[in-house]
Amino acid sequence: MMVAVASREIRDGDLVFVGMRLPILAYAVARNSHAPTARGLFEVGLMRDQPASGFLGTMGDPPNVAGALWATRMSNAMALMARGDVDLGFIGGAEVDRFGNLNTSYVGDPARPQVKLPGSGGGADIAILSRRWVTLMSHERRRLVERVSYVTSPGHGDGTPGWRRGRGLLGGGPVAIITTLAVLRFPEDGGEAFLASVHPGHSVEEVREHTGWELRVAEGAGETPTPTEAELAAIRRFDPEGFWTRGQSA
Amino acid sequence: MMVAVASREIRDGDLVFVGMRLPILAYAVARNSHAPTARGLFEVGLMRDQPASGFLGTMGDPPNVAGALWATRMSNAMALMARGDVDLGFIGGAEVDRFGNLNTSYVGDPARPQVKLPGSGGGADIAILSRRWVTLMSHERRRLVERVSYVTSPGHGDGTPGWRRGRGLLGGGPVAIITTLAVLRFPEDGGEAFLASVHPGHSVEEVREHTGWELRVAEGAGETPTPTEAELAAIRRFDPEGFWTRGQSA
Amino acid sequence: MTMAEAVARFVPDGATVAMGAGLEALIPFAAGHELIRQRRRDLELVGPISDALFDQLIGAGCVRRVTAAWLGNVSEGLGHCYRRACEHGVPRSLEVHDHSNFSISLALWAAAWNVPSLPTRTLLGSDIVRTNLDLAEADGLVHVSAVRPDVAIVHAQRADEHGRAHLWGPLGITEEAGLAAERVIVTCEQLVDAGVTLSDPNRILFPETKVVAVVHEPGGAHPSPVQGFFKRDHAFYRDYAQRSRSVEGFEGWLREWVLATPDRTTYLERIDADALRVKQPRPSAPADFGVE
Amino acid sequence: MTMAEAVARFVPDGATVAMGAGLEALIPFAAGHELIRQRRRDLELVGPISDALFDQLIGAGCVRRVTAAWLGNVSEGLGHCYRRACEHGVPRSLEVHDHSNFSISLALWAAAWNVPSLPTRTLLGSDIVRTNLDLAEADGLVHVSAVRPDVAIVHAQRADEHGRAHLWGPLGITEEAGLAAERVIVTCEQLVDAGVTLSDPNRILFPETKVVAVVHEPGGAHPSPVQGFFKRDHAFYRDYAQRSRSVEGFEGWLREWVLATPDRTTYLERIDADALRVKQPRPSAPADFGVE
Repeated sequence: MMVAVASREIRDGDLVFVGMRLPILAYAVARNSHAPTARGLFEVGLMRDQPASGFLGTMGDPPNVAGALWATRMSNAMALMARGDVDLGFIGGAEVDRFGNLNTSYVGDPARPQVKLPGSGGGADIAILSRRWVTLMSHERRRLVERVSYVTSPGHGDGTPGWRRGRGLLGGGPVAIITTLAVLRFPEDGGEAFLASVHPGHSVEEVREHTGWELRVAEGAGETPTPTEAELAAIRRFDPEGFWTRGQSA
Repeated sequence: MMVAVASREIRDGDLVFVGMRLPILAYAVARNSHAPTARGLFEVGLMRDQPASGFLGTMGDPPNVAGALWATRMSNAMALMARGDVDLGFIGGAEVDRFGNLNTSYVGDPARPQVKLPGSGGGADIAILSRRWVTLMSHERRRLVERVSYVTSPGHGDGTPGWRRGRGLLGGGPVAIITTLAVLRFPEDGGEAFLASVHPGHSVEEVREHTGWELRVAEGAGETPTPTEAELAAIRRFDPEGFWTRGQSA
Repeated sequence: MTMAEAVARFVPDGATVAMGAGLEALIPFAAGHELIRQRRRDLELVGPISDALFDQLIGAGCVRRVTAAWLGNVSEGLGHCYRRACEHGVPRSLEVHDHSNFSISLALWAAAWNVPSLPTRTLLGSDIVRTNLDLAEADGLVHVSAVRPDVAIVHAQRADEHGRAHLWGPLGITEEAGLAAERVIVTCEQLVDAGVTLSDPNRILFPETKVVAVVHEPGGAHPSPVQGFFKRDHAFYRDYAQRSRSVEGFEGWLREWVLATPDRTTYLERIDADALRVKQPRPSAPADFGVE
Repeated sequence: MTMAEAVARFVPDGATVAMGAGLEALIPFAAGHELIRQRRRDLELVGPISDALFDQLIGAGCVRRVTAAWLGNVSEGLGHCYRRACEHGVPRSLEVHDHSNFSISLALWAAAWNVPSLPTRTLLGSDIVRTNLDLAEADGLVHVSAVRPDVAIVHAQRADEHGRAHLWGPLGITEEAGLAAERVIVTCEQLVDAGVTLSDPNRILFPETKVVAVVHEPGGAHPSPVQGFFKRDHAFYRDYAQRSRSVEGFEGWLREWVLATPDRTTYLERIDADALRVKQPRPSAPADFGVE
């Protein structure tokens, strides 16, 4: 479900900064359905049009290199993003707050953390430099929190309109949080996430219960469209053994 | 003569930032005589051990690329020099002054120049960043001047000891001016050029007459050793038609 | 796309154009000559050194400003049109933004990374910092302002129609020029299938998203050398140096080789291209991009 | 040179070591395991992300500080040894200098170009700037201090005995890591004649003047992938992730795969290397470096 929904964020012609895990699948799905001229950029230093034909455990796996449009340094991929050439980025996160800020670094005091998370990777770069971005997250109260204690990848900051422009952040920030239960979206000029649609089989109440803040619901929030047959077929093709979609409904 | 003398500035094992024209020959001579493990670095983005086997009109000519140890970006060659990895550089110049400053930019007011010279190229970079450098020059009063009006490539600045360190220049600056008549050298810690040796067939008086300042003569300044047979043979091998040494005695 | 069309569509009057970023090799002379034929005006030229091409564009009156480290004729010396423009405003006056080779590279990296400037230790103590206002000394470093070309014109050994170009040999500042520019025009010796370019994605120098035109123009770099294809035509540079000493001589040269030469095909018929062509192949060892 | 000798001679206790600069591919696991066997201490590890290797070195007690953008197990998630070190000081406490992928690249370019720092627009608004004192915000930019490795360890597809290494596939921050480092150790799948490497000088990633040791170590990047040679061993990463959840599990893993495994040859006998080996060649089209 998350993969299919994420793939719909990709517009045809987009240059997409593809992260690891589900976004790789989302890119593959989009490229094989509604976005046949999108291109994917990988921070390891690759650009592709067609998704890799073999399974990828990481973006650096050989199938992702064969047939690539460009194999280069990471700083060159970042250079494109720093100039505003990347239309959409995907970022995974451990915690996200109501303003779309992500924490993938520390739970608790950074000097003496309760939990040390892996860190930014390219997350902060995507969050700051891509034109718009989306995060994918398991919908749990401990993950969707009122305020993150550490901002690894800034979203809309303190939620005041224009916060990103004021701080000099190049890109427009997060447009959606796609979770295992729902799709949350942000107002055009930043601010607080609101519930845009609920995945089939789940309810608004269930979503609010698993969200760590008083979640606003958009007028007209309905059900997230189910994955189409084409989307499901693409998911099965690029993740035949369910390595990435294991334990999740597509 | 200039080529042979210049080649002697290259020590075995040196990484030499080779300019165009005579220095390419000097490098070839040194590599084939007393400096068999020297390496040459070319700002176009090349490193070599053996000199190119064919004639070079420029450092970017195909024979300089074939067999190169590294073909890369200019900024990478400059990076080595910026870290102090380049032992010796060669710079050509239109004008040099008593403190070794070079002008290859403007004669007269830069806003309304009497003569517009080609510019720095990599000259300023070599002058500032290489550990030591040498310039080659036709010995004329209008070229060896009291003070250059425009410092393209800084030597020892205003001649006060430690001028380069004080201004933050990384490398040690010019060690010699090799001319068509003589070899001028500089004191260890900078300052003013002095006459170190006069080429065979020329006199101290002749040299002083063609120098634009009151040239000091080192105690024990004698005759520059004539090119050896090996040096001459190497020059003939790498410049068979006298393209670079035309009108000069070797 | 033809050269005429690429230049007409993507290089307007007043554009900032990076050319000759590979220093002495792979200079896009054919593209430069088309700029002259189309009477492009008020260009800003950006490059490290320029071996005669910038001199020709200046002499033809196409140029308002030069941002470069060196401008002349590498094997012959001075650039006579450049001198006349700077010293006498002939055919028009010229603004010069002097750089060193390292600093012009950094100016392009600054643009590629979208920062206002990059710091460096080079140019400390040089008057270039004093006369080029794009350079500033502070905190013991020189800060090099970004230079953002509207277009980079690059001659490549081969490219496919989608804009994936393979270049080899020394690269000079070609990569940063392409990444810094808004768009890239590729001219090439060989137009090849995508199977050739994609067989070696490491040799693709910039992303196809930058490339707006691919022009198949064999010999388009003459008289500059192209590794594996053409030797440098030293005599041609010498002839240009001699004839361009006077305005009249330059104009005669320009008429002969540019204005009265409609395209590169005609041009190549007038030189002894065969004598310059590289005939003995020296292929690189393949890299294996195997997966399974 | 053998791996044991290269590590003994060129990676002293307390050294700052760049490894895994290619991100998920070409990770020099064999070199890392030799560091553990030689009980190297107080290392500072530098890299973009590290797919399990840094976690292993931390668990083995070799590491004082990590300067990186991400540390874990790319296909499996968290790095358990990293967590234990940061959260409980087990086996020892760890200093962490957090970066993003872009900023660690810039930190190495700053060192390569020998400037104190480079500016960037990334990390604005991120708490990483607040907690890593190597980063500072000023004038609307983040200034990334230079990171200067004492040694970079790089696994290459092939190299010659003079230190000329050919790498292909995505390069991550390998080039800047090599140029920023005082010295480079190359480990490689194939030791080839100079004729192979010099046939393609564009594919030589850093100058031989930087390279102090070349170690012929086939399979030296397992379980990470090597384009043209080895697929990624996903199951091996999964097994490591599961066993390293507890200190005891990690120590058992370490004993089995590192401490009781004297060298890479023995190690390779214990895995099904043949199943991982790439068998279908996919050679790049040659580039012609011809001259005449």
